[in-house]
Amino acid sequence: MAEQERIVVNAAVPLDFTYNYRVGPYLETYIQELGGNKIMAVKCGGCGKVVVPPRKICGECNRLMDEWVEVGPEGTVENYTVGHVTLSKGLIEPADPPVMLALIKLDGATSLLASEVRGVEQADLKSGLRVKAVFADPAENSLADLDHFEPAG
Amino acid sequence: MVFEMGPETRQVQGTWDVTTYKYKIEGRGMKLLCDAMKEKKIRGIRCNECGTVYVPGPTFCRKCHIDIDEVVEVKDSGEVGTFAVEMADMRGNPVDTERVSAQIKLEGADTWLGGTIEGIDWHDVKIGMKVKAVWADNPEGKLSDIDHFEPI
Amino acid sequence: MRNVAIIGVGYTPVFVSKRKDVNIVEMISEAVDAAFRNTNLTPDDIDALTFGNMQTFEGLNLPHLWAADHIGALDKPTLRVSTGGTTGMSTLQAAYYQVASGLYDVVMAVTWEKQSEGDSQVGLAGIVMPEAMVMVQHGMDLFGGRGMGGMGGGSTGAASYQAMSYLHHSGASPEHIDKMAALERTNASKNPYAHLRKVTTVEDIQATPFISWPLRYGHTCPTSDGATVAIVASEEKAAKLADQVAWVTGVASCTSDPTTANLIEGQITDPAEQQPARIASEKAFAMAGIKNPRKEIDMAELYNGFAHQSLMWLEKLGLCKEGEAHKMLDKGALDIDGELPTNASGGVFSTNAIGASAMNRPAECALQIMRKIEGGHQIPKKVRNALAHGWGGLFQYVTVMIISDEPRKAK
Amino acid sequence: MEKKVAIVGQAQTKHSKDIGMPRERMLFELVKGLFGQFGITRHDIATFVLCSNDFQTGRTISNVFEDTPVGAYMKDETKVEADGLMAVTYAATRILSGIYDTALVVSNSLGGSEFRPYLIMDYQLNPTYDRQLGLLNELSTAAFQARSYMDKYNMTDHQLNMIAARLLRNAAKNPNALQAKADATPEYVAGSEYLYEPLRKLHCYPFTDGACALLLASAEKAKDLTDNPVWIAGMGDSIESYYLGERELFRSRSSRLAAERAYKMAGISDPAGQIDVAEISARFAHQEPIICEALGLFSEGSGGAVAEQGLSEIDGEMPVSPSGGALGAYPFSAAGAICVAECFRQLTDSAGDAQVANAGTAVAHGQDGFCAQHNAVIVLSKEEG
Repeated sequence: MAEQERIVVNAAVPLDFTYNYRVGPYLETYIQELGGNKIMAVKCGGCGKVVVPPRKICGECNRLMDEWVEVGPEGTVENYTVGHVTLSKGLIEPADPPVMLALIKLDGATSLLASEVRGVEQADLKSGLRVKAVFADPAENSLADLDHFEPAG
Repeated sequence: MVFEMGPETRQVQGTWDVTTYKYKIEGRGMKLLCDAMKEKKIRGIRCNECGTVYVPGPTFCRKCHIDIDEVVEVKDSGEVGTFAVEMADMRGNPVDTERVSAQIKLEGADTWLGGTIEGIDWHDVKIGMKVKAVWADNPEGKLSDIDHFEPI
Repeated sequence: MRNVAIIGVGYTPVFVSKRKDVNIVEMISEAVDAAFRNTNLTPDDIDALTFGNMQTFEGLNLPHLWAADHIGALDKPTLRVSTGGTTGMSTLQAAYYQVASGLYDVVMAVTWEKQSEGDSQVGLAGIVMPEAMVMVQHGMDLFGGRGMGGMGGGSTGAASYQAMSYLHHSGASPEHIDKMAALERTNASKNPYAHLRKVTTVEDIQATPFISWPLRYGHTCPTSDGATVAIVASEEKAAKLADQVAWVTGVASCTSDPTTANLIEGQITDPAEQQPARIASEKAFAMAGIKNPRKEIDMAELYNGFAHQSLMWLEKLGLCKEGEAHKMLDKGALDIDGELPTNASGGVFSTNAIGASAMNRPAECALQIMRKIEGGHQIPKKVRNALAHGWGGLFQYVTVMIISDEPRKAK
Repeated sequence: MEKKVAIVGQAQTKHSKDIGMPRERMLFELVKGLFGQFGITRHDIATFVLCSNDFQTGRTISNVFEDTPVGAYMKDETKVEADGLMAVTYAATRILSGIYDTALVVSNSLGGSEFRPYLIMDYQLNPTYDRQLGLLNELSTAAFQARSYMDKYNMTDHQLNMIAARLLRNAAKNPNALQAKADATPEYVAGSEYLYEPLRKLHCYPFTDGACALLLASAEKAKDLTDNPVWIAGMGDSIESYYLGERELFRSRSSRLAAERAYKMAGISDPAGQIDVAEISARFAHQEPIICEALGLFSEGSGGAVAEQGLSEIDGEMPVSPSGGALGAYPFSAAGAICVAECFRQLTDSAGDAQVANAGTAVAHGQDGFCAQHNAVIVLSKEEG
């Protein structure tokens, strides 16, 4: 058979779909408490883990997490990265200045919280660094109320 | 025991950025058809194994799973395969005039082609009824060159 | 092959249009929890999971990953299946094959949709968006119906084409669609897990406006938030874990070509022809050892996004002769206490959390056989064999399961 | 397992940035090519298991238009929406159930030209929290994972570059690979730009268009179709927590559990000794040691030493990803299936320049999620066992 004539039409669809997600009672409480500069976590009655942000179920114990515990506002950097790029709708764009991200173990929590760290030299961003939460002022009643972390003390 | 839903919680937004996709769509059948429509003709592709005639024509036969490329012309008339009468718009509001949308099985084709049927009260439209294409005066090689179908 | 039983089912406490109180994974966990409660099992009893929904309805890619902690999936094998409207049953069938193969003994199938978080109309349009755009480039009038039709069937889409073709070929009248709709809505009023639960008369249905003749607003399904979980087990495990079970005796699926009003490439098949239903049901009957389905099938749970479809499926699935379904409806044979109770649950037509919709069909069959139906829609007669059906893709895809009171007899 | 399943044949596209044709046409040609190897038609296939993804295809119900190109018209068909290796596993269970004697697995993804891989990864984030904050993404999470392993086990940047360089050299021997360099050195890798430290561009998978088809058969049927079947000896997968802040990122718990399941089934007690070659879906260079260690191919924390000593080279003690693995090409939904296909090529002595000598047992790996949250493993063998 002869080679098929190949016609490829490039198509684009001119609209994006939007979704509205209910955050559920755990995150709702978390966000409300952030407004009062409090970081609330939940504790598992089985294994005793304390996780932030809070959620309904401990997957290891398969049980409801229903004990609320305040954690932070200070904590320790356990893992970090310097982002020389950011992703915008999936495309790589240069980040200037670079963005410093860390996984932080808040005092009283067992899980690590991802956040941005500011006010520190890149070379000083290391595991073990003590940091404290900086809250938005005034509070916006959103997740962004926990704005970033900076070196403690 | 009656279940009661808890208090309402807030909403946050997300998107599916459909505009970021670069789709590649097969274009051979559509080009063949539109080129023909410029001459007020309808062409598709025939599978020379099973004889199925597809309009618009794909590059392979669904039944036989082989490449196909035999161009055939089909008639611009045929019978109503099925139809529907649109009475409300996408949001459920009643339309001013009922429109008959139909799937037409053109003579010589094994597939159905969509279009509207005009020139007949919608109550009288029947499956199996013979209809023919009414062409635009100056066809431009577009699907809209068939303005509508009307009963024969 | 090994015999496989459905040993339990869990629904979210309600199926409603909007669960404003919980997020997605919290909602799914309610059904998982219910399945464990209903079976007295714990996550430790589960060897593996299957998981299904339609991603674009919530805008979530591979949502089993986010859900893992909330559904008891940690440290377990988890298989994600998605086939459109049939997703729920495809997910249960995946669980079935995992047990039948001997790979696992107890598998939990998790299916759900939280349609209030997205726009279902847009989600469905998402099936053919690029093709539609190409058609528009070539001169199609998307909403005006000219230039090859566009959204020719109106907002009920090709369903109206299908209904019209079905009516023509079966000899049923539009009033039969109204009657079937009223029957199923009234059935749903007895089902605590149904979404639209209102005793409904033919007159109530007929008072609703036409969207696209022959379909009225009252012939269309709702969009729901909800989740359904079923647990399947090998024969040996089932005997240990449950006192009442229902057996999966037939499993099949079949696809054809997408029915899209000739977008890009012409479709061969009439949307009311539904040859895959015949192929899949014949295969499932053979597997279940059912020689005369019209006699041996005691009830049916059919996937009916639109009210005409229950009648159509009864014929296409071989549960009655072509053109007979509306006569059975007139005789009362399809009532809950009739000869062939059809959608005693109220069907997809009354409850449609899409990813779970095709799961609710076999789940309802199993509960009927186990006589564990909550609410008032328990079928009075003994159910020996039930047919569960799913429908999806772009009008092209059918799944069938036969659920029985006894395991499949070895050949 | 009482019954056995064989992989009878495989076909792959030449993976590329832009396959240059519609998905349907690509699948048709791929499957026709595979059928051609055996002189069979679509009617010889008992069940079709497709593997694609709605966000990768940019449409609801991605398999709607894939059914007919693969030959499934009026046939039994289903779709796995996960890594392609999971589709192989599912197809194998369908055959093991005794209901089908042949299965065609067809997986595809056009991440090179049609969709944005990092964007669809964003759609995997918890939309109520992580997606709102925009901190976690495919690259930043991978960077945390790399940092976790490198800090824990003192692996140097140079050693990480050695892993990437080896994979790029291997890829140059794979005619289907997209990202390849025959003379790649650690310095060459170090010359690529930083994304999120410690990850550089050349530590990452390339955006790839590609597809893979695999023909599976029961033992009886396999012998009709080929003299060289490759047997599925074991299968397993496992999922771990979504929450990165609660996982030990320097090891892969779910890979370990997946492998334990597969090895138990395959009767493998000493993976490093019994397995001759591995094809690993490591989306980033640092994931290779993490996954290999979880699979018991190397001791925990040995990633740096393995790289220095060249143990994972094609002619090394434990060859890993002779195809170049995910660094050579990574068409998402097809990736794990390609690992199976590459193992098939090794075990049928058809891997060309990348052939590992005397390969009798192989392990293929696939993954999904951030920092490989879900891992799946298949053990393949030349021997029916």
